[in-house]
Amino acid sequence: MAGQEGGALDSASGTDRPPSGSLSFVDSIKTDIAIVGAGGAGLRAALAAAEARPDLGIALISKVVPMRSHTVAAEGGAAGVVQAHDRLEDHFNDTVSGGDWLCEQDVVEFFVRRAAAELTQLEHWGCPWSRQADGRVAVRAFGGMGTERTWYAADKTGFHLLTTLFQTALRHPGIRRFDEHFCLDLLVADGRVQGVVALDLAAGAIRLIQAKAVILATGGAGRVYRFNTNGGIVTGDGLALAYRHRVPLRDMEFVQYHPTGLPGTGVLVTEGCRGEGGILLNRDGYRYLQDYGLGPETPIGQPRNRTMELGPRDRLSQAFWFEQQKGRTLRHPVWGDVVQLDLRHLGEARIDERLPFVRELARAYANVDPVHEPIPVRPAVHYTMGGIETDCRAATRLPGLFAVGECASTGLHGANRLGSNSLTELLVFGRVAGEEAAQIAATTSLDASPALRREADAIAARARSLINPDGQESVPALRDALGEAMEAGLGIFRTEEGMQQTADQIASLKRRYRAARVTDRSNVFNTEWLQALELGFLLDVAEAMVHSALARRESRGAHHRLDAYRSRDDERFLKHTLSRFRDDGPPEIGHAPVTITTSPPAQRSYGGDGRGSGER
Amino acid sequence: MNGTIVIEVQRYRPEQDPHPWWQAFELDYRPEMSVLDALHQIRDRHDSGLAYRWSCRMAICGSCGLMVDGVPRLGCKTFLRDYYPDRIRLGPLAHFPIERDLIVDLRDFLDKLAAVKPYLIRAAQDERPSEPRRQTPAQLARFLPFAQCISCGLCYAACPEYGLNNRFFGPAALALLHRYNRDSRDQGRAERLPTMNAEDGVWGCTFVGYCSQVCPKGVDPAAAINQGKIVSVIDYVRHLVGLSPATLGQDATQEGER
Amino acid sequence: MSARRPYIRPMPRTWWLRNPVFRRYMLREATALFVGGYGLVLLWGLSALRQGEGAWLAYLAGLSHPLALAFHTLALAMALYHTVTWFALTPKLMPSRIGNRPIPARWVKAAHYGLFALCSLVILLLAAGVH
Amino acid sequence: MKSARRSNEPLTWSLFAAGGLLAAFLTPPLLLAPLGLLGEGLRFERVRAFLDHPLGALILWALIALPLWHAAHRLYHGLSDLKVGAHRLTYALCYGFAFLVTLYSGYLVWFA
Repeated sequence: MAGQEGGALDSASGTDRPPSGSLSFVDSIKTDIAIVGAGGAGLRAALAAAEARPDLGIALISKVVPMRSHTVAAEGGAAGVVQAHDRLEDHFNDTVSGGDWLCEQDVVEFFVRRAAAELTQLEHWGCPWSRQADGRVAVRAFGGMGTERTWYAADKTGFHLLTTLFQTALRHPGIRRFDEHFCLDLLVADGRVQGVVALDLAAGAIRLIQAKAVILATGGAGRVYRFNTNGGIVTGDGLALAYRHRVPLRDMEFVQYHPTGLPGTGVLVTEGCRGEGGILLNRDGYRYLQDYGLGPETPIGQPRNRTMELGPRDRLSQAFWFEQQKGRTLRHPVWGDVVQLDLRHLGEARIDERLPFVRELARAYANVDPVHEPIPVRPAVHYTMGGIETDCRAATRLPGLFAVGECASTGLHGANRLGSNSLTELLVFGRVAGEEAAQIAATTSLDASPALRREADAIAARARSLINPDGQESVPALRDALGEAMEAGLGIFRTEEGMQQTADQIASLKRRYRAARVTDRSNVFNTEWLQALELGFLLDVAEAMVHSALARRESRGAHHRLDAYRSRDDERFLKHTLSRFRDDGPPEIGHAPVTITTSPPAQRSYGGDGRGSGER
Repeated sequence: MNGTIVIEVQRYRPEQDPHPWWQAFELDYRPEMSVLDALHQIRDRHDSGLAYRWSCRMAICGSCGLMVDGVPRLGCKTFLRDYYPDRIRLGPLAHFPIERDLIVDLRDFLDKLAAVKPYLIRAAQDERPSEPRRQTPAQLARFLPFAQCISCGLCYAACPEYGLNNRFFGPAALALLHRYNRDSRDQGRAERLPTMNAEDGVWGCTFVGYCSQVCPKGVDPAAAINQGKIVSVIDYVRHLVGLSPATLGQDATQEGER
Repeated sequence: MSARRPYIRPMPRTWWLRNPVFRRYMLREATALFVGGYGLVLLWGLSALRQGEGAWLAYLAGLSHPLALAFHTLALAMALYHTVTWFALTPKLMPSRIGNRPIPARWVKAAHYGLFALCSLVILLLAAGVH
Repeated sequence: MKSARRSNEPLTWSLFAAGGLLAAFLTPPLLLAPLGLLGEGLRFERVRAFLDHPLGALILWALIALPLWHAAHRLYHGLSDLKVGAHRLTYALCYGFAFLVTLYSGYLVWFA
């Protein structure tokens, strides 16, 4: 590949040496910016940094090949105001009310202003956005949005977005990829982050990657639950990495259930289905959403924004739960309780044009062709609304450390994320993080600190100590028990008692984890060890979630309680939850104020009560 | 209906085994189980050391490619019911070096994807960078099928020409090249021509066509490559008569905007 | 430091025997021997034609020899396989569209077979002596 | 992937493709003709007259030479697939033979 830019983004293979039989060796690399996670957010940050300062060294560290990152599975689209009749303040209001007023309103304002520009940038980089007949970008309706403003690439928006970012990143020689490198820990010294320590999964080598700034972009933690739409890699790594260094996690109690996952597998069926006019039916063929404040019923094939099937995800998932309680869901022998997502009235041509992937998935994983039959669906854990607390510039409280994407809590989503805001989020804040990190890299110098080297050795040894063939506890069993505990106590509806039980179970699982059995001592792709490391991260994140939830004695957005705290309590809880890690015992829970600029808390209303936010 | 099924898995542990070998596992069978589910069951209940890649389990991340009875397939989209009650043999993707068990070294493949300049190349700065460019649905349709590649590597495992000569750029990389050449927004065809024209570019292909059969996303790399041969022939003739290839970039644009 | 020791599988000469797709591919490639072989038969005929009527008649007689007939029968089967595979691949090579809609591959294929029938008819009529 | 040297295959491939196309349409009926259908059409004078017409001559030349290029191409790649012989040698033999047949049949058609 002589003379081609393509060769620049090579994976780190040049340092391979003959086997030494020991993992404690630490290989050291110096760079300007280290980015952990190479999904949409990490890649966007890398691109922004490389464009701002082409001379910078950027280490792009991912535990998988970037194209495997879970951004790839996003289907529906990315929100950004582009239609002439749409307004930024409508997008703002939809987002803030969708988040049940727990959003940082200055952040939302910043976000809606930059959204369309970022999506346009993607267009200029080659993203195959779906188009209108005249060649302009098409937009579709999405839940909780008052107007059609969701840009989409059929129903593979995340895939195309990730592909475009990845391939564009190949142009930049400054971006050096560390594929299949698992980040074990952050290096923190002198009150600031100094780099990361990563395990090269293929070579079995541990590398110290010293950097002036570190950006965490590792995605969410959906895998703390058993039934979820997330890939196996979504294990909350970045959340735990920051958390263990006492960086607070914010609003972790808010976990989004997507109302339409395929039963059995949890495979995602996009909200775009409902945006295109799909309807939800209970066992009687009745559109039950009208019973839950989302009506009046709209005519089939004429979806109305913020009404019925286009309500927000928290409301739709809650409605499913009530239907289930009333015995009005369908009971499937293998899958359990389901409702039906009916697309048949859209017709084959439209389904094939707008929702081809959904058709493929429904056929493969539910044995149903949506052209001829309704798709069985049920809510599945989908998105971690909370995350590493950052400001509007993606910076965390730890100097030099940034967080972006699903692992971050910029404050954009509040208590409930609107579908199609998160793909845009990772572009808007990925860029900000990259630019900010580039700034820092310009004004900071790396010192050769032997202390860092010693710290890296200690990290390697700690990780290595997990390998314990004599352990009594099975890692898969602990993982499954965690998933079940989270579903039991921290599902769509919660009670004090249930949450406390889950908290106790997690504490017990954390104790048992210390005796986890890892028998494989080998170095090359030791996936047994990797799973155990990931489980450690999952347990810490789950603990933050349940204790944050216990502390929120109200119901808001995705956090709904069935005990004495069934309604929103702005007086006591119009504030963020901050969860701080403690070595010995549950996290310390604190609170932080919510930034309100122009939209004071109000009644959240959809359907006939809400109309479109633009009509208010 | 729910019995057991025997799955044979090819194992190779580089620190222990001189060669790959086969190991059989008897698993609980359920008709909805995928090959990936079977691998999970083996790892969780029988042998925690079994190594394989996976993530999305919905046929979009491209991690879990492997050989199922000698055929390249995605583990998450292959179902045991299509084989039951026969035993199934699972091996690592053909033609790639085996790292361990079902994990292969894909670096050569990934390097090739990067080498075809898979990004929009423009002759000049865009006049209106703050506005999306127009592209009609027809223009979109010209390249969209070739933009569906999930880089799973199945087509390389299906391609004997790559197996015989790994300098050949191979199906996915050349399909990706074709995808950008056919994009109405791209003007970089001339820059990609040397890759196509090379001995190991489109001319490394003998149109076996198996790549297109195994592609889980319907990309049809064989069509892409063989359409590329025609482009390369035209460029060859132009080269012989002394025409500059630089003008081809514009041709591509005009063609796209017809 | 690396513990990697990637195992590279050999590609035996018999790789194509393992998969029916590859066996059909090799058969397709082998049709070329007969297509080319028939070219040589024609070359022989051309040379006979140039040598005069006697040589030409000998050539025609040679074609009636059982061995020649056997070759022709086998070659015909192979040539038909060549035709079938060739027509199957051609639509991929030339994706055509009418306006925004691609022409379905089976139309292209059907057109090929139509033309093939026409060619066959013309040749057979010519061979039978029709003007 | 170190060098992107231009391949000369466009030349041989074009001849291969032309031969393949011709063979796909014409070889089966041509093969049928001698199989019991040796009719009036193959009378010496008639065929000779066909050859004497420039167009007929061209057709005959193409019918002989192009399928040989087609065969040479597939044979060369097939031998590579079977890992038989050195590439340069098989290349020279396959395409060299097609070239010689092209020359000889051309001579017979136009100059003999």
